[in-house]
Amino acid sequence: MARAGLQLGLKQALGRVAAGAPVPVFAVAGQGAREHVQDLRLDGRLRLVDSPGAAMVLLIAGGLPDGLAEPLAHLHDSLPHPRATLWWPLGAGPATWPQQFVPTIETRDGVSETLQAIQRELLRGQRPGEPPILPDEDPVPWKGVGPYGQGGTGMTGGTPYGRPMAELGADRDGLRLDVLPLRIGPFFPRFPPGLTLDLKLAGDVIVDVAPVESPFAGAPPVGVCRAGARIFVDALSQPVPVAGLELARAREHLRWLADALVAVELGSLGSRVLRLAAELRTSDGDSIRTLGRALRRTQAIGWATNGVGRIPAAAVEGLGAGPIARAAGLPEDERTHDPAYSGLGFEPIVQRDGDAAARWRQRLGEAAQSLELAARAGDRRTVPTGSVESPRGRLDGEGNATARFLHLLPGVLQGLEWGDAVTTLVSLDLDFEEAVFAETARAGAVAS
Amino acid sequence: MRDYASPGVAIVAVGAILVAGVYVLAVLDRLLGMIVAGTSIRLGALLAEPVQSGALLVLQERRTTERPDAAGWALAPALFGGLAAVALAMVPLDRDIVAADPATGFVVFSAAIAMVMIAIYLHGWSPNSAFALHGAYRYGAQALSFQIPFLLAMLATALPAESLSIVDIVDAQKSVWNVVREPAGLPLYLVVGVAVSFWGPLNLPDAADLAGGTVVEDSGLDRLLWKGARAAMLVAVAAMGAAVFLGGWWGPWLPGPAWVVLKTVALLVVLLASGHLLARVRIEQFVFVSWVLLIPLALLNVFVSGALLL
Amino acid sequence: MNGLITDGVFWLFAVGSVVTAFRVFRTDSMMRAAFFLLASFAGVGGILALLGAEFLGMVLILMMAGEMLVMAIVMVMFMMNPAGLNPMWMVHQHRVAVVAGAGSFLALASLPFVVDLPDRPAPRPEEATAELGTELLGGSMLVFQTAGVTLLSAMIGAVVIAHRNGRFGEAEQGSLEPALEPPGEEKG
Amino acid sequence: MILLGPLGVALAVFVAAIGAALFVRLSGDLPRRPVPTTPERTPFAGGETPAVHAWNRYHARYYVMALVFLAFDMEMVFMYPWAVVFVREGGIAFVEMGMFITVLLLGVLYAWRERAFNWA
Repeated sequence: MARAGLQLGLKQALGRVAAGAPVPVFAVAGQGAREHVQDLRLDGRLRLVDSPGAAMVLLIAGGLPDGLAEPLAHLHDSLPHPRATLWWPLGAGPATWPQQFVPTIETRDGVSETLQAIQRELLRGQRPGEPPILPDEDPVPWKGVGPYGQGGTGMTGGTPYGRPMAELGADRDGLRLDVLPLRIGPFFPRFPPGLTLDLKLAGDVIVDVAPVESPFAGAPPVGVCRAGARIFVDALSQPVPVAGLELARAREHLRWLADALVAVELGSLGSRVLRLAAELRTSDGDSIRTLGRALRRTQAIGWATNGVGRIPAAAVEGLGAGPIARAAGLPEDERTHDPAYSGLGFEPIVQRDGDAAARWRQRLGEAAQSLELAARAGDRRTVPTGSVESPRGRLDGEGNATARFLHLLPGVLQGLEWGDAVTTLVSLDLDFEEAVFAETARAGAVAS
Repeated sequence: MRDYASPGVAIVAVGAILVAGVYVLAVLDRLLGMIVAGTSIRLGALLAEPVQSGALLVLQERRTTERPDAAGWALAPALFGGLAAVALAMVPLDRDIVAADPATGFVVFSAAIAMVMIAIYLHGWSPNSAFALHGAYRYGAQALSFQIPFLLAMLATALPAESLSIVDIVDAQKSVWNVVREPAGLPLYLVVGVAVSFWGPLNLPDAADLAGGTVVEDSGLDRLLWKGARAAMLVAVAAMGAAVFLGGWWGPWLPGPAWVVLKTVALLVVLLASGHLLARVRIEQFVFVSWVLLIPLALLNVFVSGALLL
Repeated sequence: MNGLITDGVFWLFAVGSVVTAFRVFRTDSMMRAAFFLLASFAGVGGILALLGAEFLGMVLILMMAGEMLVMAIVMVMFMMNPAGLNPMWMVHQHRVAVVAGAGSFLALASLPFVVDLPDRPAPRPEEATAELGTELLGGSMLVFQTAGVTLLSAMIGAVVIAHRNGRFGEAEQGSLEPALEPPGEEKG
Repeated sequence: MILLGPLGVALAVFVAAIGAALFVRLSGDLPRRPVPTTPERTPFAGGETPAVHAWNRYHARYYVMALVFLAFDMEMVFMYPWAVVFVREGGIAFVEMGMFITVLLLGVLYAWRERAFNWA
């Protein structure tokens, strides 16, 4: 009895101390939420974590298309007790909310304050932790099967403890060892939201990969278009100011950089970049050049990316793959066809190597160039031609660079070590959201 | 017989230093991160944060996976922490203030570092999770590569002392510190020290591209113990670096223990700063560079320092 | 009291070594088998240290950590069911193994009774290491250089046997596959 | 403990640290909680569930390097006693070790040329 009392007292004391800790949040970015979620990195009151095991609150931001309810439920159940879920709609309608999650908490005022309040209540026992959503069922019935009831028979047969074992497969090394089938996504923190890959791994090397059709692509939008991509989608159907467009492009490139820096363990430098992106002005060209030097010194453009994920120019020719193509030396850019750019002295920047480092350099160079263009553009406006050069490449009613590039992904990733594969994927800056809204914009234009 | 404290005193002292070291490390790391990120620093929050986050992890429940190796999972962080404690126990604060100074203290420290790879492999293997498993194998490659440069870089410091006892090694640095005697010793030791506790550029087993690697399935106390043990190891590596390269307790004006603490913190800052200023290395590259560059360099270092002694 | 503690620690190491060594063959998981063996070696290292051979004891632990990790990696690589998810029997040729094991144990255990052991106190640990060094280095270069050449041949042998993609291309190219009936078929 | 000397103290510290860590971990499990459900125990893969056990015949791409390590690691056994008597023995120790190391470096050189340090 006394021991129980002591335990309770200790728990309460710890709870009071822990309530002030930065809230560990596993954030899921739906449509219209990418920047908002990213900006949470700058908030000292919370901490974005990479796996549900490290989190206390599951933050679901923006609109989520159908088909993601089950992965979300799995994520939710993977959070340790005590846990809570917070929905941050960001303009998405209540219809998109997966019904298993009721009752849920919606943000009231600031999302950080709400998260802190949830944590405080959870730790002080004022709010019960959420029970699991999914039923307690084994994927395969296995209990009681086999000599020890573990579900398997023989050396490698059956489904011991509910899963089969990996099977042998061929490999470039000539050894026949196991090939591990693994499906990763759609909320793997280093992948763009919605990307799921079907992988086959021999050791840490990818022997086969196939992208799974993303629930984000092809479906009608369920939220609002995120702020950074908005202007490029608008430019499809209406004239927009060149200065605003170019500033948005530079900002998108810097936001990409902030995420890419997290992937190479330079999160604190990433926060600096994020702040620069949020407050970017046309006069910030020098800051970007300084940043470029810093990236070379930190070897982010260096040993982390040199020679990784080389994509030859021939593979992406005519694809409108934007920075990916220009990093490989192709001067493809929709802006060269836009009369609004004719007097600005615009000339696409290109690199030669086509590797991840070249793509990093390319985006930095383009960010600086965009600021110069924005400074010179005055009040020029673009001429809508049905296609726009977005930060990821050609954007038109049919889709964006990501949609067109996706079928090349297996060829790019095969044979890479896992770390190199992630570096490559990050350097591609894939985005499924842009295309969804571009299609809607086209549909809207056709309807009107 | 060589110097040592009574077991009870040693356990309490090492435990206290370990906890204090981990706390200082957490604060320093966060401070450096804030400086690099350019955030405004609030001292109160900075000092409280490690304690608050630690308490939070204590209150979170542990997770488990579908079919883990439960015993291995429990043992790995404990083993890692135990090895860090042993490594730290070898570091003398002054000529006669040391938890334990075996005649082969040097080998004991090296053995502790070698056993770390078992702890990390075990930790990555146990949850039966793909990312953790990849982390474990990466550390295998990393550990087998840094092991020899590490031993060699440290070995050169034993030459002038003619002994494998850490106290003797520090004692032999009265006139000249080993950092001067062995030009390549300290840089090599620091590179490898970062690799041992997989910090920053050499955080390959618990990397961001593996969503946390070996620690991906851990929550609550598991995570706290793992992170704590890892930080403790870095403290031990820094403290040992201060002892064998920077002359340990030798220094003017201040008492010996103060010098040891100062030098340890200085090395810690260097080790931690690398985490915020250098991008992660690719594993294949690290293996290659270790064997083709670091090992010959370490051997050369042994020879140059040997030749200087003759 | 001191003697009692020393005895206790000795028995801890001794019994621990035997038990973990036994567990090596009674576990299903390759990783556990490798690390049980490591624990067994660590116990032996502890006993060596108790006997005054501090250096040898510690070096044993240092070496075995690396060695057992490599063993675990290779065993997991090539054994079916490496994690022991399905139960399995680690011992082959059971009866021969029992006889061989019991025989070698008896042979080794009889050594203390048949050998005339020296009756002088062991040197202090630091002197032991120095003596070992003098033994290795002094007098003849043969010890050291033989060891060097042996290790070199081990390294080259390991690379030759295990490596496939050398600087002259794949190992199978132009080589003969061992066939059931000669002559073999050329591969590659 | 006195007889065990400094190594005994190191052992005591080791055992105490492991014991403390295990104790903390165990006490965190009190009071007993309900057994987690199967979905709660899913290994992390970004929201998807794994199809097979992660434990597999893992192709460690550095196995040749691991074998070279085994040989090179043995060299350290000889280096330690050498370091202790180096100053005492003087030039002869220097020359002996020089030859020893050169021979071993030949092995590394060979392994490098055979690309044994690259991913298989």
